[in-house]
Amino acid sequence: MRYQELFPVPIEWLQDSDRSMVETISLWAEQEVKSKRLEHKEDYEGLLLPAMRKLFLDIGLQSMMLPEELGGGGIDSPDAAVTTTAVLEQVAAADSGIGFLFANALALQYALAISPNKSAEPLKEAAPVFTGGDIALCSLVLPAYGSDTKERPRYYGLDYPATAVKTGAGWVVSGGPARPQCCGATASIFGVVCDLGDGTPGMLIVPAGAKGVKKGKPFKKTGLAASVNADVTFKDVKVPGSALVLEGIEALRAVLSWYYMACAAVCAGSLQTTHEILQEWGDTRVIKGKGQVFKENPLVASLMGEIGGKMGTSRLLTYNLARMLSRPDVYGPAGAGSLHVSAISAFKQVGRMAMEAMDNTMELMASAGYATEWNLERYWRDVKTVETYVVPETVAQTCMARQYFNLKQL
Amino acid sequence: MRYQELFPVPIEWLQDSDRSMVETISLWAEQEVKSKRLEHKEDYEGLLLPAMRKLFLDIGLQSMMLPEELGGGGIDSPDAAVTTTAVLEQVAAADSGIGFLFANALALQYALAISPNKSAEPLKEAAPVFTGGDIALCSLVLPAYGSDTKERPRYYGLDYPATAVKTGAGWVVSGGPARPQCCGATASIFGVVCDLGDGTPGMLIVPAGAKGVKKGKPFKKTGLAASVNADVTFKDVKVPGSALVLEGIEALRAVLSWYYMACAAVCAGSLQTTHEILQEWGDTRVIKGKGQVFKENPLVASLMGEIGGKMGTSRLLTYNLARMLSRPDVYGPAGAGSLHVSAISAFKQVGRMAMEAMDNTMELMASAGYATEWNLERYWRDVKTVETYVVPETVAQTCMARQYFNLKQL
Amino acid sequence: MRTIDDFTRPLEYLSPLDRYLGEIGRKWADTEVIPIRRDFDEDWEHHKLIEPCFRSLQAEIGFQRMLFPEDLGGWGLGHSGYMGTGAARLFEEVARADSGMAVAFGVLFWPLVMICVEPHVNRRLCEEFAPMFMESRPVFAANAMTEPQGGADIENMEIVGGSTIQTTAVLEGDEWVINGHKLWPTNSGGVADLFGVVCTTNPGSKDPDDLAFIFVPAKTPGCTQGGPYEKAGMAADKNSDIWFDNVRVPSWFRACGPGLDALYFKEVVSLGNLGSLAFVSGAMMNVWEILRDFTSETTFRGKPLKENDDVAGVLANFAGGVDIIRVLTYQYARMLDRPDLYGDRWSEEIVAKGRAYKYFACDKAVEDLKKVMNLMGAHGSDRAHDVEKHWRDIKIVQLWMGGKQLCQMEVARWFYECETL
Amino acid sequence: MRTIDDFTRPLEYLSPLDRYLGEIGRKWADTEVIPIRRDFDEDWEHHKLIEPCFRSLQAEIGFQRMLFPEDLGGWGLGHSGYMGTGAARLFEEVARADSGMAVAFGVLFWPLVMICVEPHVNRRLCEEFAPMFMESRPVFAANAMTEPQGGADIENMEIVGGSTIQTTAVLEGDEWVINGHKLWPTNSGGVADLFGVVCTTNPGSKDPDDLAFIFVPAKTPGCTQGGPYEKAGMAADKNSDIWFDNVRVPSWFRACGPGLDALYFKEVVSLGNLGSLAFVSGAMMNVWEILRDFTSETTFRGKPLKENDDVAGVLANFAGGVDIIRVLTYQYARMLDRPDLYGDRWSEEIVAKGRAYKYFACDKAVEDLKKVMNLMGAHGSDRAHDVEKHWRDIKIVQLWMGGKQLCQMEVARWFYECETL
Repeated sequence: MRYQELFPVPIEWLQDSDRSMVETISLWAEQEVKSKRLEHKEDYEGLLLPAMRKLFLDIGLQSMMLPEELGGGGIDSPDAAVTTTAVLEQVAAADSGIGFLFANALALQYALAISPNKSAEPLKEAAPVFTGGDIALCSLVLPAYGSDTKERPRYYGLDYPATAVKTGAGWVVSGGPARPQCCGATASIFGVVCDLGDGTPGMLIVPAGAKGVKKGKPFKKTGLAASVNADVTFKDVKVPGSALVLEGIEALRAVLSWYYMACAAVCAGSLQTTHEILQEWGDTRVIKGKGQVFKENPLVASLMGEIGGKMGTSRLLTYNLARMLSRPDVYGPAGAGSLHVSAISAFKQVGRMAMEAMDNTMELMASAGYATEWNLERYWRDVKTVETYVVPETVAQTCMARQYFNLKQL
Repeated sequence: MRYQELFPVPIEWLQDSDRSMVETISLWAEQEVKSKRLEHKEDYEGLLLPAMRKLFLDIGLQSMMLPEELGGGGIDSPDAAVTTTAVLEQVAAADSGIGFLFANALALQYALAISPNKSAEPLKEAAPVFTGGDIALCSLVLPAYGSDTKERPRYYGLDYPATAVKTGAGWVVSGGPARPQCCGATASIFGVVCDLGDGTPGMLIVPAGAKGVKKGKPFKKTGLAASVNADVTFKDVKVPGSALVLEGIEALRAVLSWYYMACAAVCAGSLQTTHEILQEWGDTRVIKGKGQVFKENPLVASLMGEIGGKMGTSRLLTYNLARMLSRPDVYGPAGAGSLHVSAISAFKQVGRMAMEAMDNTMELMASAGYATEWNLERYWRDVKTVETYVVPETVAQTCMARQYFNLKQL
Repeated sequence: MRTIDDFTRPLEYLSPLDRYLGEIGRKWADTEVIPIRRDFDEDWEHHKLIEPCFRSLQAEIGFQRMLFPEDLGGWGLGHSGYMGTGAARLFEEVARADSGMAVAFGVLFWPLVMICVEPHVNRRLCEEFAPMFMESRPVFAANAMTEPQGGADIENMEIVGGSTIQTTAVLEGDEWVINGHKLWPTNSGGVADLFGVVCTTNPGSKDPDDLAFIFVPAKTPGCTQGGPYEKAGMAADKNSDIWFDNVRVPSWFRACGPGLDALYFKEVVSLGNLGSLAFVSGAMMNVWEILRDFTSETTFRGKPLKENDDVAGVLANFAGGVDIIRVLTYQYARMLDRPDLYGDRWSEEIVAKGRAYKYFACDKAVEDLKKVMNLMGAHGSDRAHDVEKHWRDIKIVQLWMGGKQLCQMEVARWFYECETL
Repeated sequence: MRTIDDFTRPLEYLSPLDRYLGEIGRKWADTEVIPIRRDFDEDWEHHKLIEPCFRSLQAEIGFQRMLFPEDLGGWGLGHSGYMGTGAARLFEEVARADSGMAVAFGVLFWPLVMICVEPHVNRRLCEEFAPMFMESRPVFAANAMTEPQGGADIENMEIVGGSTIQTTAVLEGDEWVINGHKLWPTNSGGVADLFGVVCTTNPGSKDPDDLAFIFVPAKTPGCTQGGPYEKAGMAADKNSDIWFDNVRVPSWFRACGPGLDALYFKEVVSLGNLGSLAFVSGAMMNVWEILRDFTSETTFRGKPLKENDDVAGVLANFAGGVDIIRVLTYQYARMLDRPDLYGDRWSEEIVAKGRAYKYFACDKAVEDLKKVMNLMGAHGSDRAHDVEKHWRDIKIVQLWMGGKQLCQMEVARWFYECETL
């Protein structure tokens, strides 16, 4: 039985085109990543970059959500939510790090091409970067903890990574060193959330090559080998007026809702491979010197049951969120309080369940759980990194409480 | 904002008739239960029985799922899954115990009127009990832990509460003392899961008044005041051939899938009232002698965020299960392995999350959490009782592992 | 067969009284309480069944005297150097039978700690109140702390000092005149003969000198109590409202005096946390006994429950948890018995660590109880097995004394030197 | 400012060496390891950075000698009566810097326990191997237990005895001839100079007499090791395959003899659990130090992180957890130091309780580390803060020695007297 049938979601939401895309991506996963792992481990040049080229350029994910008339894949309606969720699940099953990079691209392209607040000019400006035939990594730069206690506008208590000041027709972006969500050292463009001066949040597209953009030295992190990350400083970076892709809290929340959905899909996808690894372990391992097949031991089985339950629930939560985001006509705008908080909640729950399921799987596999040879521990490190990067738990909880219990001050 | 909007589910699955029913039931909840609580607490005669009369007879839930031609409400297609879930959520919001009794009726009526394995005769035989104008409580009697180690056919390691032997046109049911799911002392009919002799499970309808049915003395339990429960013994109870409402493992699993859905809805509904209680507490309480409104304290808020997340997830899981059960054409039969295990998983997760959310709410309310005056602790006791009654955790985990990891022996 | 005595205790810490206290407590529990405790829930209002159990424990055996000096008829536990470990053992045995009784019994010593324990023995008040506790009936005392507004803020001394206390004490001549309204004290609802009342001598002040701990005999004119509240469990522990309407007591009924009342009141918190730990330990050991028997007699997959690996996994987690909680309980008891090594019982460090152990033990116990209830199926919520009883009771222990959040703040303040929490 | 020394230890248990061991270990960690540990992950294969740290700890300071008798150049810890608490303190300090080093360091004593510790000192083998450990370079030993099939079953003595052991020892004249294949031992991969090999003298037998613990110097002909495995963490701990191909050693290289090898091998399990507890305690205390500083310097809502109540809640849970794990660590150490009070170190009770404490501590630590990583946001998974390092390392401690399920079965067997698990 296939993973998708073992852990059913409302398939009525999937179109045939989605299904065939899933097939394409899982073929890519097998041929370009999984089969080459023993040889290349997590090598960036040897394994991940070539795989990304195939995926982003040859298969075309990089421009999937841009309109056809601009050379994109034309999946530029809210329906893209379900499609990209199904796609991301398969990408992450191959490599959660690549999935995370795609999640960032997706969030940015949503702002450019799908958001109700989109406008033609920024889209036209940015499209060539994605359709130009070169790999174009991108990253969001989001509000984060700060380092001083000065009074200033903050986003749910977090400092804006930069400020943007309108000067004539353009903007001047200053701030940092800030930590991008991913590939600060390799990204072509950044979607930087800025304080537009009066505390209004906006997102501006800042090309990595723009004058005044300084990339720090790549730093080490626990996972996400596909993301070569470095802190970035913006020193009076001049960008055109069209760099402002969104303005205002609701528009920003809409982008984040999609981003959380994409990151939930990354976690859910990692569980698909976790299941594959544990199934093989459980089938072949023998314990207690009684020739008892591992999975048939009741204690092992009880944990496998819990693990499976979390796999199924993670898929359900992710696809439900995708469905709600794909039908603003039914469920309202992605930036509205209730949907935005549903997105935060889904991501936090899926991230947590994914970690629990992987932690338990590692416990069942004992030393094979942490030996790189078995390939489980890389997903475990990656998903933990995603969980920590996307939103600090404190902020997620505050946003949820604010909505669910009508807070006024926090 | 209403609870349903705070914690959205795929509303595309709800019909207008469902929505109006929800309104009717919540009106009943307010008038017949919540408004009378301070006076009657959990009194059976004074509060619960009258409320059940209104609900089951006047409003007509008792026969809701029977065909119109037999005097029922005619909601006798699989669509009933979503309808009854929405209804049960509101019933349980008023009293989780009454919700649990209805869940038992629902499971039995599914077997009689909706299951693909239903047959006309048992339905015709049983219908009058529900449509006769008297309150007719019913209870499933399910396999449970045993008290000896004899070799005999078991259901996932559990002993059958009784055996049924075919004698001429009828059956002779023997077994017990067995613990019914609910109201062993007050039920009119039992749906007894029996070993049909060769280890094949079947469910037989045994009228409480039948010769040989002995009810024990009502026993004390932690919650579910609406369920006056007692152990039941079946001493050579003769029932007609039509008493056999289902036969075979898949048919039994189908009934249990619906039962798990209903019990998940009971847990989800209890959370609705939990939210109401916590919201009021959070709005009115002041702490730290600083005039800080309770809910605006960051630590309180962080816990409120977690609580809300679990409320939303519980609703989502319950409605997704209901949807899948309502469309066998799309998701397959309710008794098939994957759907049955999805049902077990959903119930276990919802039950667990409901307990976590209530436990955390009690922690926030400190002594008001366990004082009966605040009405929270009764739901906490009820839901815990439901969680323990419906399926032992060991069995749930084994069933899930069996499906998710392809076990052969357990 | 294994018994609860197989659970670990730091043997080097035990008081010379340990065996004696343990055996008496165990016998009392097994013969007088456990056989009838199942009906305590319905006895919450009138204590027809519960009162006789208190009578034998406190008056006949005489445990209610133990804190007072020997020459006043007490057992001198207050200066024995073994108050902590001795109390822990006794509380475990009582809570094994019924946590509600353990709470009511433990709390009777709470106000007495202020005057019976070295280095702050108030000899005159000991002489004044000792006779009351030598009577041949169960005698209770209670701490009147919590108030309608602010609730546990009274226990939240670190942050609000006494500034939120609304109950006032005014010195008129050689008498305190007390006015105020208290909620929730254990042993209120008509049970206690003596209250220790937390008052302010200067409303709104944070100055420790203005917090007064004053003794008020329950029969003093102007002191009235409401009826007990109905709760999810702990029927033996009566909680209610107390009103003080121009209540007059002699000026020397103040426990330790300006500054010292506030200081030593923190010791009351430490002992409350030790008590909570012992209640959890005792109740959990009883659940373990029940589980041991239940999982041996009940079968699953044609084997005794406990012989199934998945069941054994849950059982192992439970037993391990009990052992760990018990070790912590005695470690903390020892820390209170040896201030020379660990610091004063009222020091911020000891208070904070007691909070940390208490809320850990309660959270762990509640989680583990939930899991064994799920394991037991319908029997888990069946009152016939008493597991659900301990679950309801321990839940209450988890929530009392200000609840978890207050504990977390005190722990964070001490370990991280937070300044504005 | 608070330091890790503010975390509770049962002060009455501490060895006379405690302060000395602590100060030396702390200084070594702060000056030689912590400044460079961030690059250990990439050093997993060649130990260019790691080896010098071992050199100073084991050879220059000389800790690798501590178990041997004084007259052979050792420090006599094996008969000091303080092996447990002494080791706990030292392991804490080493693990505070790097758990991988602590594991490799701790495991070097594992086989030596069989011959250096009262009451089963094997004087002849002490004399044979002591000189090796007096050298001025870091010298390691390793226990070769786990095998390709069955894995941790070797540690699962209760149930399979030695019946699953495939590594055979045949006595030919006055020599053992050993053949077999072992996996995973810490300090394999070319590190160890001496192996303690778990063999069977009678394949398939469950008879304890047939389990042999035989010493094999790594340079013995026929003993070959593979290259180290790459792991999620613990770069300082090398694991690999070892093959024994007609390896010959003198007959008296067997540790204690028939029956006794199997018996005292359980003591190795107890000490492994004590080590694991101390590794967790030390690593968690270091994370607490990092958190203390991080949450003081980083701001949220315009305040230092730690001054936000929600953050403080997480910080409190973390600090409380560390304190509790540390108390357990020393309680268990004391239980090993005082067999007169608590029973033999190899008794089923001591083994089972060690398993229970170990898996509790590991589970709790991993959960708490996950929460603080989520609290820290991107910094939580950033290697610059070393929190994620300890998370990866402690996860490995959680999984080693047979993993959690094996622990649960041993705990259940003892506490519930299960017979068929």
